[in-house]
Formats: sequence, structure tokens, C-alpha cells
Amino acid sequence: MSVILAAGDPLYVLGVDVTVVVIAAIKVLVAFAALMGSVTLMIWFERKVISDMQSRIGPNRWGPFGLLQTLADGIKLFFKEDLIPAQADRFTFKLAPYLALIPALITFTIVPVGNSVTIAGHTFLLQVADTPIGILLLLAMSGLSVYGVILAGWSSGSKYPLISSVRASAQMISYEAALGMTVVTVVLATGSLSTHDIVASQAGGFWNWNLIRLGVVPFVIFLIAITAELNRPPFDVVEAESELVGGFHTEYSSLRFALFFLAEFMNTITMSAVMVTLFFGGPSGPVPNIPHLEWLFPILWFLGKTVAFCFAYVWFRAALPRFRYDQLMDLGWKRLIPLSLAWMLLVAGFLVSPAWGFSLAAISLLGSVALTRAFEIGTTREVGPDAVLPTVGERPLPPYVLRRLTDGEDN
Amino acid sequence: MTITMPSVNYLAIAPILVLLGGSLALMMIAALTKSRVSLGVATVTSAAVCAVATIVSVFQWSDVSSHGESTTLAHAVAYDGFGIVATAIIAVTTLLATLSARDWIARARTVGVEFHILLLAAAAGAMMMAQANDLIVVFLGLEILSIGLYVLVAYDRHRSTSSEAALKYLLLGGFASALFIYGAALTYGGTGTTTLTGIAYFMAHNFILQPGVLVAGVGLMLVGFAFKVAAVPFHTWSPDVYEGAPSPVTGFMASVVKVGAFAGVLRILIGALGTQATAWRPLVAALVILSTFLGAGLALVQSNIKRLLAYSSINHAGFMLLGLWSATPRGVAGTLYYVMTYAPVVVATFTIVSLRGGVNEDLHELGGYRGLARRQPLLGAALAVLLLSQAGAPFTTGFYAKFAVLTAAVDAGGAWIGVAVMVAASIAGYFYIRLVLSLYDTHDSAEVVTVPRTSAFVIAVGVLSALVFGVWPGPLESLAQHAVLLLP
Amino acid sequence: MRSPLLIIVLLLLPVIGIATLSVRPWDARMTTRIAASLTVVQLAVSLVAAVGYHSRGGGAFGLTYRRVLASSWGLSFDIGIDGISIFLVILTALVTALALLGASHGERTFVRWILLLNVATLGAFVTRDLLLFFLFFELTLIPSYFLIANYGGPARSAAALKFFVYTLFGSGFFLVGMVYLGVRHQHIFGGDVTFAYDELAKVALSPAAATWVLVGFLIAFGVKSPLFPLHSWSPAAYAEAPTAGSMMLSALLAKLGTYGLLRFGVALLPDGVDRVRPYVMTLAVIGILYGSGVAAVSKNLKRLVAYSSLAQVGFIILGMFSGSLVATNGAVLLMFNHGIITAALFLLIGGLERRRGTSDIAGLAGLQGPAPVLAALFTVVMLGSIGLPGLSGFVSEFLVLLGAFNAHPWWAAVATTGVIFAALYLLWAYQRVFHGVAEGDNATVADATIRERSVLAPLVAAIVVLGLYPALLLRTIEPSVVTSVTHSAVSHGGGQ
Amino acid sequence: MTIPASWFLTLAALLFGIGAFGLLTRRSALIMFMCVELMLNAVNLTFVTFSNSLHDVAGQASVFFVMVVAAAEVTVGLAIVVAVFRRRQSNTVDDLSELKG
Amino acid sequence: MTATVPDLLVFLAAAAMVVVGAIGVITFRNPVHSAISLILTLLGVAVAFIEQEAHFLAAVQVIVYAGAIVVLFLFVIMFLGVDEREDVTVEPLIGQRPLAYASVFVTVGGIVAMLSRGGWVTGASTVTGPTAVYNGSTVDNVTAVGQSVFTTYLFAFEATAALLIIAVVGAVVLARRERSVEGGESA
Repeated sequence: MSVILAAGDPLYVLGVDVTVVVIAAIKVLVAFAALMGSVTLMIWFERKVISDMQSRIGPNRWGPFGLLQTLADGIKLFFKEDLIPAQADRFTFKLAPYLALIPALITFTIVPVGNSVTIAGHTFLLQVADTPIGILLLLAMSGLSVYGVILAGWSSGSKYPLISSVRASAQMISYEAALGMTVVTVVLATGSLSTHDIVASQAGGFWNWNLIRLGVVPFVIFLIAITAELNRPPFDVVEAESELVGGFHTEYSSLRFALFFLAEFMNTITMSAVMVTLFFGGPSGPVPNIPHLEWLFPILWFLGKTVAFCFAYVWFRAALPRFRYDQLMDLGWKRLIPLSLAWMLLVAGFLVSPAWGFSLAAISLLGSVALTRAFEIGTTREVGPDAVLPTVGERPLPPYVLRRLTDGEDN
Repeated sequence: MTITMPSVNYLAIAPILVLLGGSLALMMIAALTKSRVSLGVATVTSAAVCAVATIVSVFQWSDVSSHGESTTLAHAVAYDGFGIVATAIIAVTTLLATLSARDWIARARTVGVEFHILLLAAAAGAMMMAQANDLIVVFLGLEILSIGLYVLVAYDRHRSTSSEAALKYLLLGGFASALFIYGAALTYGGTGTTTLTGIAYFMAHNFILQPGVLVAGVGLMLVGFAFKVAAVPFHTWSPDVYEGAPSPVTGFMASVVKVGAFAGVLRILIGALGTQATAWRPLVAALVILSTFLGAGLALVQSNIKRLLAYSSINHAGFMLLGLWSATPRGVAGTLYYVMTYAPVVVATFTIVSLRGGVNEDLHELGGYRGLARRQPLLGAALAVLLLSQAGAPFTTGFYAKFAVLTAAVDAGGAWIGVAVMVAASIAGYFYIRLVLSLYDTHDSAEVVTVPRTSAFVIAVGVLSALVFGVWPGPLESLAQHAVLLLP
Repeated sequence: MRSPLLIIVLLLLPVIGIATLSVRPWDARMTTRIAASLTVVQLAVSLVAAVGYHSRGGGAFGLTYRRVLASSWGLSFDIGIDGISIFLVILTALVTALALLGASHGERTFVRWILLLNVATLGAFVTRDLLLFFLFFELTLIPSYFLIANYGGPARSAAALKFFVYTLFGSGFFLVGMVYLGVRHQHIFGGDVTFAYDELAKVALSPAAATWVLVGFLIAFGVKSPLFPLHSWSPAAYAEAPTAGSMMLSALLAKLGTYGLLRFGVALLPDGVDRVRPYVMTLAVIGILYGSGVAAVSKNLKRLVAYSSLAQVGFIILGMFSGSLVATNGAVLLMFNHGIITAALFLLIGGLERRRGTSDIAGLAGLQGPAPVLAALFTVVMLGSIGLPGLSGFVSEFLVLLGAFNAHPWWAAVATTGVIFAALYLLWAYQRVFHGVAEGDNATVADATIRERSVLAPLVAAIVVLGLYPALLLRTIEPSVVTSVTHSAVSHGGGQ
Repeated sequence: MTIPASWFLTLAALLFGIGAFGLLTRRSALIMFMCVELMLNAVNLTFVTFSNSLHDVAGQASVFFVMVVAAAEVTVGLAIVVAVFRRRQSNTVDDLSELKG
Repeated sequence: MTATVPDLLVFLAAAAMVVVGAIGVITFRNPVHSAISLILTLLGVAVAFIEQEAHFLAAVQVIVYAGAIVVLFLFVIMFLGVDEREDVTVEPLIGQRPLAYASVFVTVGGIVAMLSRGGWVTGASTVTGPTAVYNGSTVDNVTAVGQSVFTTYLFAFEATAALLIIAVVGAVVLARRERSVEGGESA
């Protein structure tokens, strides 16, 4: 049992005693608190950045620069009336927000925030848990996180939320595959599933980052796929205000609504952190030689990179128009999945030998040509005129009968 | 860290590769050509693929004859006469089913090259079962076969019974798969390996004082198989599914599933767990008795020919199980011979049923067959021969099939079970002969059935196989006899 | 001529007939002509074969030929004739020919079924391989089923069904018993499994096993013969079948049962015979009495003959199971005689039925007046059946009773009453049908046609000749019976 | 391992039984599918338990294949449900009135 | 290895999740509730996997089952709108339920009895390859499973490709929307 938490963490090597348990508990608490705190900051950050981009002032009443605005909003939501629609499935309706929140919290456990530190004779990683299945936990949790949305939409007993649910489930399944395959490319390069190992393998300068090592393509795919998984703009068809009036959370109010909100922003932060871990070397970066403070710089590097991604998400939201639902599906199935598959083959091939790499590249190229043609044909067939045949009962008439009917003569 | 990849004997898995390759090729053609793939192209391609697989199995046979049996791919695939013969049967039967389906597809206007893709892949699954030397491979083969069939059963989208039958089949098939794999898991726990030869080796070198785990595992696997081959009391799905599925698919189901499933079960129970025969034989005996009697008895009261043939197929499953019951090489040969001769006959029978049943599969009442032979002597005679062969009439292969499994059972000390199944056979003989008689009824109600050339070919093959090898049984007999099961 | 080719020709002739008739639809006359001429040739060939066999002497099989068809199943094309089977072969050819000549309406399929039945019966009589025998034995079922079901009287379906189910049910037991024998042979002697008669004769089963196998054989052959409790299909089938079918059924198929019982039961399983003897003999005697009794009260001539056949078969089985050589000889002779007599009877009744549209005794009276020749023919045949000294029936029944009496006097004594019964019911029936005053349609009944006379002539001749000179057959039959009985005695002794 | 294998095996048997029971008694096709999934999960648990107590990785590899099969079965199964449902607005097996079995 | 108590607690938690979830699946009237219940069971099984050192499978279990299969279920339920309640009080067939009770009870009881009589596990250890040792060197669970899949089960692995293809083709065939004309070249 312990192995799942302890694979790479030197904390557990010497056995478990009270101190170890205390340290582990403190790690969990610190991570939780930091995450919660950063969510409030993130919300403020998003509103502020968007207002800046739109030449507005944004929140500015509460606290310096409006920093406490989020807190105020939270208090407001807390005291609002808790409505449950009459048509709702009460149990599921109440359950859904928690299902949304929990995966977001758990995912963060695998993110290495900094290097190892030593306190009270115990060396440990600045990471809640370094599990041997590390990155698989990310996939698992991103798989689970969709339940919040699906069940919330369904249980509301209302049309728009239901459509949102259907969209969410389809979207999740569509992008999960591409996401998984890019993660596999990272794992191939590292040879380990552990996020600690992934970060360690990228140490020693930005040219070692997976971003560079694997070519930029996996990162781009990952970014797109994760954005879709997060239902962030421009892939927010699930909660599109203009189409679905907010989608799955239309019927939610009060604290439950706040939980969804919390989950979404927490996910944004976590995924930014995961992206940093997978492609940008995590906490790695130049460390100035300042005694007793070596541990601090990796954390700062990590935070810096993460904030950059958070900013990117906000920027997307401000700058990009929303995808149409069918475009979203097309992008997922027809572009990202084939591309990520081809890239995965390529990476695997070059890891074995250049010969393999080039031959797999050639195969991928051929495959992409074939795929393009198949899509083309599929499209032309789709739009082809639907000739209406006369039917007998439910079954169309056989063509030879038809020919006789239309030719008007029997040869 | 080095990984030693297992060596691959490509000839050993060539038929499987050929079928899957053909399936894939059809898929590619469908995806990459502008016009839709015509039925002709699809039929010719898949028929050619099956023919190639059959020819390949001839080469395999001579290879195994000269070099002996072996396993390949890390003991996952057995390369032995038994597997080759079963594979060849599957290839030939699939060829016939393809041709039989051609006319149905043309008439029913459910165009789509997917039919052939699925048919070939399902047949490849059956071949995997036939050649498997690992419980997991058996399971995967079973699933490939079953999943292909679920879709094929639902293929007629103009008829709601088709998809309903598929749903029923799928639910019970899933249940059966779960039972089987649970049994496989317990067997794994009991022996520490999933390889069949490994299990046999383990059994040979260990004396198991408490075989509880194994007994439970074997029992569950057997029940799973009983579901798949529709042995009583696990047969309840089969009449409905036989009725609902498109007739050529029913023919394929009645033949290839039996070949694959019996090949798999013989490998597992006799090849690997033959030493535990005392544990599983009572269960098989119960299945044999129940299947033969209830299959024959319930067939008597059917008024729909597809349901009747479903019960008849249950009855035949009972006979095939008799070879398993005997748990001897002779039993293996007997069951192999049984499926070998039953397969073409049943495909041909369902071809006629398909022609007679009409596009909407709504003309399956037995009354509709009255006087068929009067109006269309050749077609009627063909159906009569096919039915008589299934009844086990002398000088048809059906008789030797029953004889072969009966001999095996008596040889294994089962004269009592032999007597029992022969009584059941006489009940079965009655409903067959009654149907045959109604074909020759002077009461002329049968409409004229047009027989397209491909269907005629399939029917002719079925009839000739029953008659020619009925008079001259030597070749098939020695084939079955020499198809030795791989033993460690 | 001692070549096995003769037998193969025998088997091929009807096959050629079927093939020829399938080529194109000949008219009824031509169809009958083709088929009948082939069977007449067959009869001639069988006579040649008989002469060839007899000239060789001894009781063993002659004209043998063996070719393995499927070694692992022990299936071989193994043919030959001996003193027991040769006369049944002749009988088969003769009855088929007469059935085609005297009782066929020339319908193509009908004739083909008759020919198929002929080849199946013939095949069963000439094979020495039990499996092949079984194949032919079973094959007879299909044509006879169709003959009854498609061409029979008003209740034909039920009759055909009963016939089919009984026989099929019975034959399963034979198959299992036979397979058991073959497998035992393999267990003892090794090698491939075999069903060759000579080989199986070497197998010494334990008495219990032998009894079980014999019981299986008794069920199968008892149904076909028919033996008393298994007979209930036969009156209906005989009565409903068309005349030709009745002839074939009673004259040939019933012999198939008794022949099988003698050859494969009595000869192969002496230990079993010892155990079941009292029961089987009792059943046979019951059959004789029951058959005679029911025949006496039958209201229909065909049923009457059917029940009388039951009684006759009772005699045959009594003879075979009495354990006496004399009685066994008598039984074999009776097989032949009964075949001829019963065929003649059915032919005559068929003629009456054709004329009057019924075979109910109540509807017939005083036919002697308008049809004297018919009556005369009937008289001779009937007397033969009764067992009048000087006619064939007498000799065989006498031998059976004599042999049986020496061995088991009580059974024989009771069985003898059957002879008296036979005289009673046949004479009574004759009286009702032919004596008295002919009224209505009965008064205008046509006498025997030339064709009928010529068809019946050989049968009547045979009845008379064999009555006067039974040694013609007996001297061929006896050595073979001795061989098979000693043969079994040897194996019996050898097995201990 | 501190938890005996027998506990897990019993748990798996129980799960299998519950799944089988559901499959036999429920009529909704979707729930019947879910019951098949329960049964397959019981199988997985059994495989893993044996794998663990035999110190043999084959059992875990087998689970991998069972999962693939489960996924494939569900794909096709749900497609059939959709096909059936498109024709008739119900998903209970008893309502499949055209086939009486 | 760690102390017994946490292991026990984890086992109890897993067992509770599994059993409660499974019972939920078969008793809830609403398919969506059953699906939620199913997730609980699946997670319970995943926990049991972790407890037995099968980390990789635990993750895959969550990803494949919870992440994909149940989502698919929910998708279909919502897509078709079949979330109405099924009346579970009506017996499907007379006597089917008692029969199901009996047969399942007998089967499960039989299996457990068999297992206990058979000493639970009787197989030989490490026939195929140990869980954590491969080619003499200690590797982690993921590696061991991966190596097993690509060596011992290579053929099975390739067969899954066929399986998935056939499933995809089948699903497409079945779910494809009927159009009034489907190619006319068949004649």
C-alpha cells in the first residue's frame, strides 16, 4: 500500500515513524491551503487580466487592487439561497459538485513543486506523492473529473444542462485519446511514469526540456487537449453562455455553484502545473548559490512557469472565439488523434534507432496521406445528394425494379 | 534492460494473418476509393482470402507432417494438425458463408463492405481459438468471433428483430464470456500459468491433493462454452437469435462458432486438463444428455424452420460434446470430424432457408416448405439430403459423424450415454424426416424459389460434401484421425 | 462363377436403374419395364451366384471381397455370401421383380424408392462388415418410409411415422452394441477398431456384457422382424403400405431383422443367447399365439396377413433361439418360405384391393364364382402358409418345431398350437371371402389377368417345389448354419 | 502481504455473484451491461489476487486483456442498444416483443 | 511492508465500496444511479488492486473503466433519454427471480467452497515471470506488466488490435444513421 505513495520519495526510505507521518500530513495541508489560496488569486488574476485586455478596470473595490473581490464573491455565494430545481435528481444534484472538485485536488499531488528539502533530519520531496504510476494518475483524474459536469447537467432535470452533459461526455472521450498519446511520448522519452523522474530527466538547461526534446508538437497537442478537457475557452462548448446559458451549472446556485467554480479554476492551475512538469522541466532552472536558500529557487521557477501558463489560459479566453461543436469534434478525431499517434510512433522509432525513426516517419506520412483522402471521400459522400428511392414497406426497392419503373420498359 | 521478443513462425499463424489482412484490405479499399465498394468486389475479395487461407493450411499440414508439432509466439499459438484442420474448416466454411451471403445482401439491399470485413475478422477469431495455446488467446479469439457476430446478427437494419436478436445475443454472450474468463482466472490460480501446455505440464508434474480451484475454474469455463455452443440448459438465447439474425449469418453462426468453440474447449479440457477428466466429465455428460434430448424434443414442436434448425443445432452440439466427454484422442477426432462435416451442411441448409425466407425473413413457417420438392425437384432434393445428413442418415457424412463420436464414447466406457444419445437421435430423426416428407407432399403451396448461381454453388457444395464423403468417407476420416492435438 | 464381381453387379443393377430413371421422365410403362428388367437380370445373376457358391460347398463365406474404407472406424466394404444369405439374396431379387411387375403403377419416384429399397436390403444381406450392414440396414428405412408415407392408404402418415420411429429407436441399440463389440475387439487384439464379422467372432465378452449387447440387438432386430412386444408398428404399416411396399416390408425387411438376429446375435453372442434364451423363446411363443389370435379376429385381409407374419416370425425366432441345429435350419428355411408366401399373399390381396377398392373381409364375398383362377392361386398360397404337408411351409415349420421340441419341449408344444390357429383363421378368412354368394360388385370381379398369373406362377411353383424337395435349399443352408454355430461354439470355448 | 488472498477471492466471488444476479433479474439492457462489467471486474480482481499470491505477473497481464475486451464489448453493445432504441423507444429486454423466447 | 491495520482498513474500505456499489448497480431503478454506483465499485476494485501491488492496473482500471466505459454508458443513457425508472418490483418471468437467487447462491457458494477446499491458490509460483523481477533484475510493476504483455502475451496483444478494429467497425455499422439510399451497385 505504501508503495503507491512512496516510490521515489526518500521520506519513506528509512521506515515510517511519527515524524514522517507528520511531515506527510503537513505536505498535504500545505498543498491544500496553497491551492485554495491560489484559486482565489487566479480568479482575481483572470478578471483583472481580461479587464486590462478589454481596457476596463475590473475588480478594484475590495482590498488592494481588488484582491479580496473573490473572497467577497465567495461569501456572497455562501449566503445565497440554496435552490434545487423540482425536476432535479436530488442525490446526484448534490453529489456532482464534489465529484468535480475532488479530482482537481488529487491531480495536484503528483506535481513536483520544487526539489527535495531536508527538515529535522528527514529529506523529502516537495511533492505530495511521488507514485510509481505518477502520470497515469493525471489521466485517471482527468477521466473522473468529467463526471461532475455530466452528472450535474443530467441531474438538473433541464434541457440545456442535459445537452451540456452530452457534449461534455463526448468531448472528454474525444480528447482523452490524444491526451493519453502525448503523455506516452513523454513517458517514452523518460522511461518512467513518475513525475519526479520526468522532471529529473529534464534537468540541465532548457534544451533538455521535453518541449524541445520531443519537438514542439506533443506540447501543442497536449495544450489543446488539456484545454478541451478543462472546458476552457475556446473549447468551452459545454458551458457556452450564449448557447446553453451556462450549460451544466445553469441550475446551480449558492455554495454548490461556488464549488464548480472552484474546481474549474483549480483545474486550470493544476493543469498549468502539469504542463510545466511534463514539458518545461518543472522546477528546474538556474539556481544562484545563496546559502540556505537553494531550495527556494526551484519553487520560484516552478511558480513563474505556472503563472505564465495561467496567463496563457486567460489570454486564450480573451482572444479566441469559441469553437463550434462539430469543429471541436473534427479537430479532436481527425487532426489531434492521428497527429499524436504519428508523433508517438516517430518518437518511439527514433528512440530505437534512426532507421526505425525514418521508416516510421515514412509510414506516418503515408498514413496521413491515406487518411486525408479517406476524410475527403467521406466528406464528399456525406454531402452527396440523398436520392429518395421508393420503398416497399420499410425497405427501398431493389434497383433493378426501380430501373424498370423509371425506364418504363421491360427488356 | 533487454527484452527478448518471442520468435514468430509466420507460417503457423498465416491463415489468421491472411484473413485479418483481407479484412483490413477491404477496409482500406472502402476508405480510399471514391465509389462505394461493389458487392461483387467485396465477395470476390473475401472469397479469395478464404481460399488462400485454405491453401495455406495445406502447406501448414505438410510442414507439420514433416517437422512435427510446435508452439510459436511464446507458446501462445499451437501449431499442430488439430489446429490446422480446424482452421481449414473455418476457412472453407467462411468461404461458403460469404457466397451464401452474397445473394442475401443483394436482395436485402443492406449494402456495405463492412459485412465482409466483419465476417473475415470473426472467422479469424475462430481460427485463433482453434490454434490457441493460451487461455487468454482463447478468450480473445472467442471475443473477436462473438463481437463480430453480434454486429452481423444486427446487420439487417431494415428489420427490428435483427437488432433485437443481437441485443439478446450480446447480453447472454457477455455473460458467457464473463463465466469463461472467470473460469480461466481460477484455472490460472490453480496452475500458475495461462498457457495450455504449461497447464498440462503442471498437471503432469504435480499431484494436486485439493483440486478445488481447478474444478471450479474448469466448471465455469465449461459453462461459458456451453453458452457459446448453446448446450442445454444454456441454450435459451439460441432460437431467438437464430430466428432474428439474417439467415446466412445464422448459417455462419451455427457452423463457425461451433468449430471455433469446440476446438477451444477440446484444447483446454482435453489438451490441458485431460488429467482432470473425472472432475469435468459428469458436467459434460449432463450437457450431452440434456442437449440431445431437449434439442430434439423441442424441435418437434417448432413451426418456424429457423427455430427448428436452432434446436437441431442444440441437438448437434450435444453430439459434439459427446466426443469431448470421451476425453480420448478418438473423441477429439470424432468431434473434429463432426464439426467438419456439419459445417458445410448447415451453411447450405441456411442458404436454402435464406432463399425461401424472402427478403424480410418472414417466410420461415414450416408450412411454406410443403411440396417444395414437387415444384422444384432439385432444390427439394438438395434440402432433403441436407436434412437427412443432419438426421444421420446412412451414406451421408452425418451418419459417420454420429458414429465417430459414439465410438469414442463407447470406447471411453460410455455405452450407457451412447444408448441415451441414440434414443435422442431417433427423436431428432423423426422431425427431420417429417420435414423431408412435407417437402414431397403433393399439397402444393410452395412458391417458386429463385436460386441464384452463387447460392446454388453453396448448396451444391453442401449436398455433395454430404453425399460424396458419405459414400467415400476415407479422406475426411483420415484427416480427422491424423489431426493430432498438441500435447506437451 | 465364383467371382465377387457377381455381388457387385447385383448391387450395381438397381443403382443403374435409379440413375437411368433419373435421366429423364420416362412414361409409366417404360419406367416399369426398365426397372423390372433390371431386377429380373438381378434375379438371374443371384441364381448364378447361388450355383457358384453351392458348387464350392462348405459352410464358409464365398465370393468374398474386402476393401477398407475408413480404417480408424473399422469401416470396410466387405462382402460375401454363405448358405444363409444367398437365399435371402435370391428372395430379394425375386420379390422386387414381382413387386415391380405385379404391383407397380410405374410412377417414377415410386419405382426409384423400390429400387433403393432393393439395393439397401441386398447390401445388408451380402455384407460381412457390421458397420456396413448397419448402414444398409438403416438405409432401408428411408425408402420404406417414403413408400408408406407417400403412396399408402388413408392412415399412411401415422403408420409411416410409427414404423419410422420404432425402427430408428431400435437401431440405435444395435449401433451401440455393435460399437461396443468393435471396441472390445480393439481392446483385446489392438490395432484399428474393426467390425468385420470374422474378427468380431473372436471376441469373448463377459456373459453380462454379452447379454446387454444381445438385448440391444434384440431390440433393433426385434422391431424390424417384428418380435412380440415390439411389433405394434407392423400391422398398421403393412396394412397402409401400397402392395409393393407391403411385399417388400413383410417379405424382405422382416427377414433383415431375423437375419441380423441370427448372424450377429445368435452367432456372435452365444453367452448372451444362453442367458436370454427362455425369455426370447417365451416372447416368440407369445408372438405366435398373439399373432394367430389377432389374425383370427382381423376384419381386414392385409392386417390378417400382417398378424400371421408376426406368428411366422415367432416361429423363426423360436427356431433360432432354441439352440438346436435342426430348428435353426428350419428357421432359415422358413425365412425364405415365409418371404415367398407372404409376398404372394400381399400380391393377391393387392389384386383384390385393386378390383374392389377394399381389403376389408366384410366387403368381400363369394369371389370364387366370378374369379376361379384367383381363388385357386389363393388356395395354394394359403395352404402353403398354413403348413400343409407337401407345400413349403410345412417343412420349415416342422423342422423348427422338431428341433425346438427336442431341446425345449414346453415351448414347442405351446407353439404347435399356433399351427392349428393358422389353419383356422386362414381357412375362415378364405371361406368368408371366396365362398358364399357374390353380390353387387363382388359378382363382377374380374379373374386373374395373364400378368397376375405369370407373376404368381413362379411363387406358386416355388411353394410346391420346396415343399416337395426342401433339400434343394437345406443342403446349402445346413453347412453354413453348422459353421456359424460351431464357429460361435469355438469362440465360446476359446473365450473361457 | 498482510491481507490473505482468500479475502480478496471471496470478495471477487461475491462481486461476480452480484453481477450475475443482476444480469439474470434486471430487464434494462443498459443495467444488464453494467452487470457484465461487474462480473468482468470480479474476474480482474481474481486475476490480480492470484498474480499477487503466485508472484507471477501473467495474471496482471491477463487483466489488461480483459479490460480491452470489456471496452470492445461495451462499444458494440451500446451501439446495438442505440440501434434497437432508434427503432423502438424502450430499452428493456422484455419489450422486445417480436422475438418470443 | 507496512503495518497490518492500515492494510486492513484499506481492504475494508475497498470491500465496502465494491459490495455497496455492486448492490447499488443491481437495485437502483434509474440507470444513471446504477452507473454512479458502478463507478464506486470500479474505484473499489482499483483500491483493491493497489492493495495488491498492481499499481499499473489500478490506474488503467480507473482510466479505462471509470474514465471511458462508464462515461460511454452515461452518454448513451443521456443520448437516448432512457433514464426513466424501471419497475423492479415486477418479476420479469414467473419464478425467474427465485431461480436467479438460487443459481447465483449455489454458484458463488460453490466457488468459494471450492476455493477454500482447494487451499485457495494451488498453482506453481513464477511459471511465467515474477511480478517484480524480470531477467534477474528488479523492476517495478509497470515494467514487469509491460514486458509480460510484449513478450509472453505478444500474440494476445496483437489480437486485441483485431478485437478493437472489429469493435469500432461494428459500432460504426450499427450506429450509422440510416440514409434512404445506400449505394445502388449491388444489383
